[in-house]
Amino acid sequence: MSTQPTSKTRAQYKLWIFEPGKREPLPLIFNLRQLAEQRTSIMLPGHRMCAGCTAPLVVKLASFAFRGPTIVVSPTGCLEVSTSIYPWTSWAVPWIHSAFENAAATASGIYAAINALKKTGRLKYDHVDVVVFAGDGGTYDIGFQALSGMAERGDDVLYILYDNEAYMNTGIQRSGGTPKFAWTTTTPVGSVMPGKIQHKKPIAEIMVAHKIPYVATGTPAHWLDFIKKVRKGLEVNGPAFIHALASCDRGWRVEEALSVEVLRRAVDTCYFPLWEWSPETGYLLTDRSLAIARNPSLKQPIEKYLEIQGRFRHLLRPENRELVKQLQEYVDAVWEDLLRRASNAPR
Amino acid sequence: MWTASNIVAVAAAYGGKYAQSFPAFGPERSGAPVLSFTRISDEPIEAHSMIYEPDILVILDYTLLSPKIIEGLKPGGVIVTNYPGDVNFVFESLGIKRGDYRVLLVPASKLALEILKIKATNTAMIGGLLRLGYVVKFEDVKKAVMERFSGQVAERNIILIERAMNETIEV
Amino acid sequence: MGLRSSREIPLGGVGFKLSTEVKTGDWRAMRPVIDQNKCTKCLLCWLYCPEPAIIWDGVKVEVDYNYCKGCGICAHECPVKAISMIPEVGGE
Amino acid sequence: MSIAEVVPRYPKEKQKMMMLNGDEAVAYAVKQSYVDVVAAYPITPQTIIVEKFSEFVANGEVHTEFIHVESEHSAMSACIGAAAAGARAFTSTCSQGLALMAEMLYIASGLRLPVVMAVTNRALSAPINIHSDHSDAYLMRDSGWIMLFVENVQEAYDTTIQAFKIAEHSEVQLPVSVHLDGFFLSHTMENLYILPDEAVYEFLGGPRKLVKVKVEYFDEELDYALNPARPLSMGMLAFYDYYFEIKIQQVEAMKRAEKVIREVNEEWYKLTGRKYGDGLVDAYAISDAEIAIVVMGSSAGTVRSVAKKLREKGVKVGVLRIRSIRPFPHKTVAELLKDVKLVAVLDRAASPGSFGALYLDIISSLYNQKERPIVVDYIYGLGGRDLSPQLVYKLVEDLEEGLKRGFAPEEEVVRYLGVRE
Repeated sequence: MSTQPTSKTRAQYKLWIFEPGKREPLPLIFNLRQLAEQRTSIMLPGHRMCAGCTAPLVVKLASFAFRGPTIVVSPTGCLEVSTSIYPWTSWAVPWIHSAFENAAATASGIYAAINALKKTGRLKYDHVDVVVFAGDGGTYDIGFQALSGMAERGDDVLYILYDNEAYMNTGIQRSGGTPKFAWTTTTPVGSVMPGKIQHKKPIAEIMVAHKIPYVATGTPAHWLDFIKKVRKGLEVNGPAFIHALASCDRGWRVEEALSVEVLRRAVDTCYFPLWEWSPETGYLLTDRSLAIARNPSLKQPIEKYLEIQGRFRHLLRPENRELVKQLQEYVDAVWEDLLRRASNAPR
Repeated sequence: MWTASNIVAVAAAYGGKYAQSFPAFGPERSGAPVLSFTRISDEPIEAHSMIYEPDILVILDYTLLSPKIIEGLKPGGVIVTNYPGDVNFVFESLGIKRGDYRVLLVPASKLALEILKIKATNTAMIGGLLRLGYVVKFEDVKKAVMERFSGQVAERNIILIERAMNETIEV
Repeated sequence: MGLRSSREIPLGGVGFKLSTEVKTGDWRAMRPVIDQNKCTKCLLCWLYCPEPAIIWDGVKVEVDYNYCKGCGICAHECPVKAISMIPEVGGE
Repeated sequence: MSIAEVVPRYPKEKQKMMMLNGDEAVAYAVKQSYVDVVAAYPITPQTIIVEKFSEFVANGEVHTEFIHVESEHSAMSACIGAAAAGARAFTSTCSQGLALMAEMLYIASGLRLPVVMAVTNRALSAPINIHSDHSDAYLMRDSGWIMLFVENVQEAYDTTIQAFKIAEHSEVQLPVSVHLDGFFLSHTMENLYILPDEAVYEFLGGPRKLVKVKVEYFDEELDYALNPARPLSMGMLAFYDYYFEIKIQQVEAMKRAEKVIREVNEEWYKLTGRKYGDGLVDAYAISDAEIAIVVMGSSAGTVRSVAKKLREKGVKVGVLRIRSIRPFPHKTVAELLKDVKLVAVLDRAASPGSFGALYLDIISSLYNQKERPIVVDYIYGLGGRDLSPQLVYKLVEDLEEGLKRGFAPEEEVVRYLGVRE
């Protein structure tokens, strides 16, 4: 077994095995045929994520950016439970889950252990990456303290948030990442409440405020952009944070087949702009969002994003036109603000 | 306060004894009256309670002198106290007569101000204890002070302890 | 397959099998079928399959029905509409 | 001590006498134990441990990575991550901090990670209090940790080193907590003997060694660790088909720990000339005692020093100090106490609505004996209330009187010692 299947066989489900020793980082591959022939996902099939869930896509695409030996941490959540139902694991790399609110702290411990073991000659790799895949509950809410602590300490961990914008694992309860007016089971649409009444926490901006070496947003729909960002996040010396929007068919009430499409629309409407930030470059728009900045006519109205999601269905009723307007104004204001800050946006 | 207690304990250990030093298990605030305890023994010390019936009572701050403060002191016990220069003040404040206890008076505040230029009477009071002769030895205290402090601070404290030892009077 | 006793399982509850043993294909209600004549082998279906259950063998693209849950992302993302979703029941 | 005394490999002359408080002694032990990762958050009265250890780190005296976590929950999480990656990990906390990390305590033991933790026993809020009792320790009683209570500063040092050996033993693989009473030990300076660094290194067999596990997808056995060469998944989701089996493995390991604690105690004796009873309990004058006082932690010495004086006066009183509350040595305790007339259990924590936790374990040890003593429970020392020798004298007087007049079955068995009722 090795990381790079050489034969063009069906044996595409492989463990990632790195024997100790020095090695060059795995090259980035952007040609899909080469990618399909040379890389496998760190997440094996047979996992019990819902059909059409995009969290596995976040993991799979991220793993195409991995440099080599990597240890993965997951807090409690959909991804964790669905990939580790005893005795079957879906992880082709060393993986640990310990609790809900502590993925960042657990990763810090692993990072420290790697340093201590390397220092004393007991770990014979020139480098081992530590990557967290965490949901929105484990990041925005219960896990935020540990994440902030890890960022402040500067531990060299890549923290990837797959944001499906609610507590999907427990049955679609609202989280700090749930957007305004979204229906969830704890923000039902009633006669006086139009779904959630608060906006989502600007988590990536909060991570920028920590002044860590790298922060970015991404979606699996924008795969090339996402893979590049994951590699950058791994390459910086210190903590990196990537906010990946990851649709949930059940929670968003989206047709399974449109799981990737809805993410595309999130970016096309500027609901979820693609950008990256580092202390050296400041904000930079990327991929489709950069194209929209250069050619504003590409920007789609927010309805394009809302209309394929059952969680926003109530907004499309005539009496709620005002709410859609409010949402559009909010999206526009955030987008304009980003344009002002992004150094590569046209002036 | 705890510093004095620790230095005495360390010195006792250098002298081949078993010793124990600990603060009163109460909230401590800088400057507020506090208690600390030292046990010295030829045998290993098992007890881990506070000391209720001491053989020796060391009082660093003479404004604390009162009959209450000597409650529990063993009959025939020793009081080593800082004092403002007035011998009668000590007896009156404690509500005792000459001869009730052995009383040693240390001009700690005066000497500390003179030598350390601050009002810290901790180490000066150790000089008073040394005067007793049987608790710890000056050489061992010197070693303990050198370990606790360094450079000039250590030197000055040693000078202070020696002066305090010499200028302590028994009344 | 019998369940193991406490003496027969490894320490600390580590997973001792791979999920590739778990055939999630039986979840499927709709089956993606690739029209090999239309397929341009762009591999976007391979890229976007969340299982992953699309196989590229160097010659052609195939679906691994052992794992495919039938979400239909591949069909939607296929730029030449070479994948159609056929109901499982009576679809064979 | 037995007549045929073993000549230790490191007699006192080869050890270094130091004057340290309990916290410093623990920090010193950790320094010598080749610990890879320390993750800790400050809390009184544990602070001296982390401060002292930080000095070792700052001066380059250790290779240890010190993670300045933002909470106790993260402290234990980081220790779990570090131990899972194959490192030797240590933390320290107490009271509210221990309560905050409670969730992770169960996970450390459930994942079978040999983390070591010093707990400077402190009362739980409310009201907030910084002083010692055992309510925090009892909070983790069923968390699957091996819990060792120490009596003095020397034992705090000795036990911290032993803890790594016990935790990492191939038949154990469980976390160990070393409990030293806050202030009574954490802040009390005493003489102790410190081994040379190389002796500790040798005793522990150098750095942590990993145990092996067997999974179906590899032919060979693998290191139980997060290893890029042989991927393992830790922290799985187990339902009712396997959760029970996995937990029973843990329970069995705890049973085996009894033997290992005894062995390590003996091995320590051969190395240093010091041992603590059989490692699990430390009995004084129990064999012919009419009255036995069962006690844990720093109060044990106070009680024993009083018992010794009473023995001189002919009072048949003995003391049984419980060193290991988990695993609890039920058989040994039954054997020692079955012929005593009256047992008084001193519990430094209350379980409102029931008996003290130590009392319950003593009672369950004795219940199946044909002849068994009367056992009474005393709650004492909450929130750092001192157990003075006078209080112990008074206790024994009361017990003697009770024995003379006989205890009525309906008599209250939970009593308080040293409280204004």
